[in-house]
Amino acid sequence: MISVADLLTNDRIPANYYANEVYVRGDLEMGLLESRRGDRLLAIPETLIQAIYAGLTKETGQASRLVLFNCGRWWGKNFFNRFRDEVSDYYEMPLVDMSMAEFLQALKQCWMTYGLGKLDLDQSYHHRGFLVITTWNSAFIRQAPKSQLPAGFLEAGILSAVFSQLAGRELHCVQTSCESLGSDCNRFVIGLQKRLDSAEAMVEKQLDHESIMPRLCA
Amino acid sequence: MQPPFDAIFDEAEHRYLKPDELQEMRQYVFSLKDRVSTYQMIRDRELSLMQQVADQIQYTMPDAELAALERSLKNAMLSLRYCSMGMVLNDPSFVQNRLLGWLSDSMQIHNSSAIDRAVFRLIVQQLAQVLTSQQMELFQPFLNLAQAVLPAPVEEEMLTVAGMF
Amino acid sequence: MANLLWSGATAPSHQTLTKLKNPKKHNHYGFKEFFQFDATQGTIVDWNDSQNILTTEDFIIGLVEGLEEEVGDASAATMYTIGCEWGQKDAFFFEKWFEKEFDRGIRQTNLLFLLETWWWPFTAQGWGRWEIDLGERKQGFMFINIFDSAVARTLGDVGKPVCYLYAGLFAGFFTELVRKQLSCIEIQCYSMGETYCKFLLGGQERIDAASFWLNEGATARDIEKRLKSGELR
Amino acid sequence: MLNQIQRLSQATEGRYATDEELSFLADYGRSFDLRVQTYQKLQASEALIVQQVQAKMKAMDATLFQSGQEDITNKWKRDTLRTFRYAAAAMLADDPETLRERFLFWFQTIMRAFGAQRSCGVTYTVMQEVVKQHLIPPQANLILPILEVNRRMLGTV
Repeated sequence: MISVADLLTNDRIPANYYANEVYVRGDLEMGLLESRRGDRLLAIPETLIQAIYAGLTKETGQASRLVLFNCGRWWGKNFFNRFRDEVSDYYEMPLVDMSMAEFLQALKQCWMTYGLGKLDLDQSYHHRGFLVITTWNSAFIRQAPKSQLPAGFLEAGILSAVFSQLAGRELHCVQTSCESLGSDCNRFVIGLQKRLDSAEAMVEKQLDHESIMPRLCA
Repeated sequence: MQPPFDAIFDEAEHRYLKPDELQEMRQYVFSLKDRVSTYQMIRDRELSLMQQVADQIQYTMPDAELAALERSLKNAMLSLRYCSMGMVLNDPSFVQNRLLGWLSDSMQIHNSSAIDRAVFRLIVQQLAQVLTSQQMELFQPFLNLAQAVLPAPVEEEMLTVAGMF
Repeated sequence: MANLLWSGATAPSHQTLTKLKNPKKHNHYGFKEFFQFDATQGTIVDWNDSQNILTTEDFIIGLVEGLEEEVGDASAATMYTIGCEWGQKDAFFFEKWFEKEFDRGIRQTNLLFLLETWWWPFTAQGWGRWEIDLGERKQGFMFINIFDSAVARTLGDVGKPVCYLYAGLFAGFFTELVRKQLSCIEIQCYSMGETYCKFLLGGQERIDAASFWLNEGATARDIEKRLKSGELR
Repeated sequence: MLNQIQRLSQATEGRYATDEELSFLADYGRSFDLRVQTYQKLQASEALIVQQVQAKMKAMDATLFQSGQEDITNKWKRDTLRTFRYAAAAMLADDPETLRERFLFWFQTIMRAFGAQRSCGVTYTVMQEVVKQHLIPPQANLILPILEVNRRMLGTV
């Protein structure tokens, strides 16, 4: 028999930790933003995003992609650690014990509340050792300088860090489709570095996601 | 509609509220007594009400997985909590922003529409016994918001002549 | 720059009820009015229709670390360049939204009001509060204080100025605003154990002098004194 | 109210509010009619109040309406009217917090930039005296604390 009283934790039912009205707090007296746990937040406007691209291109040329990827990795690692602490405290359950569906639901909400856009997981290549993350509405991709190649370096860095932390082993991430190139969404393939090398080469040759995946899995 | 107090500051520097705007506020403020007592009623009867729902749902859906039932009951309780607060504040956007996105996501992930629908049906039945019709009238619009995001039941594909070949 | 950018046809815009009802009533001073979260698209748009993302301070460290790996010590100069680009782009952006919001040109507006209006979004975006001292502008320089610098607070006590991003932002913005090449240097920093960060803005000659004195161990107060007495190295 | 409502809805996330947490709603309901009366009284007397404040200030110190050589009476009037209206709104909503958040933090930066703290200090002190003469004590008790918030936020260095 189900006892309804047992379904409650201290009279509370946890739901969406990342509801934006609760998660983000502004203090205009100090000019500060913070999360509900008290971590300082910064809002990065379009002009700064454009400036990051322009400044990096000016000073580092081609290396700017790598700088952004590394920045994403650095940030992503901290992002994940914070996410893990926030979520496991809130749901009173270690992240490793959460179901994939619940983990993903929290990650999606977190991603949205940070204004990073929408995110989803495509598990159809899971058995081949790859995860595919799809995203929409990325401000970094919207503002990227025009190029023949996918532009989500920052996101690729973040996602590689997040899933490396989650898996407990070093994983790489390659973007195989991009809204800036007219795709319906951004697709990021996550897997072991050596298994993704060929994907990187195929992206350089401007193959699309549908052509890359079967070859990667062959 | 806009939450009752938002409008006060919106144009504060340009004009004062008009008599009809003040009247609208007055109506809300004087409805607060009923809103709060309805809230208290739902709050205080939550456990017994939901326990009855839980007993009935186990009876009507004996084959359903226990975990799935529990999850649906939890989501329903959560909805009751958010919707009743939305009623106190007379603010549908509160329910929209704080509950609905997350709720519909959760229901889709767990593909639990049949159970969710049955649970909600039972809740409405139970509420009708606990609340007066006036209280139900206050609460119903907010409950409807949550019910509106329940995924439609999956219809079995009907074979038609057009689909034969 | 516009032609270098890919702008999606569906770029989000700020559409709150307040704004729809009062498109001309600049009632955006509050945090809730300034940002509009779209919980179905996962976007944040500010009052001036700029899409924002939230980060933690690690984002700035990540950028500095990422740069150090690639360009070593030149990372400071790169952060300054990014700041300059930011200030320059923001000057254009500001001019546009100011005129739309207040129905008058930025050059027909009281300077003090104009500058506070420029910084207000940064306050809402979490970049800290500022204080601007225009007392010496006739002599060709001025000071800006920043409380709670996002950069310095993050990096902690490292014993030297670190807020190159802010310095660049001021240099870029004021260069566009006054249409004269200006530079900026941080002469006192939270990460040197001070309670706030202080920036000097002026022509290259003065900034070079300040930089020289700073290297010789001068304090912000020394530098201020020497500049006010008209000294140039 | 906006601020209290927001705090209520944040604090009770995922649970029900207690009777104690809900009590401010009933308190507000009891004061509402008086608030509306006061609000409408302030609206009707707005021009006169501002005029009387101006006259009193001029008698005290005419330089308060001067910035260097410039006569800033009109500017003062605009600013004072605006702040007065926000104060009336905050009184109606019983919400000094939202007043700070949506208006005063911003307006403070402008007043400081213009070095208008002394003038603001006098304005909102004198305004409290003047307003008192237009209202009965229970009404005055609602608006005076808000005017004091204005004075503290805008009139101190």
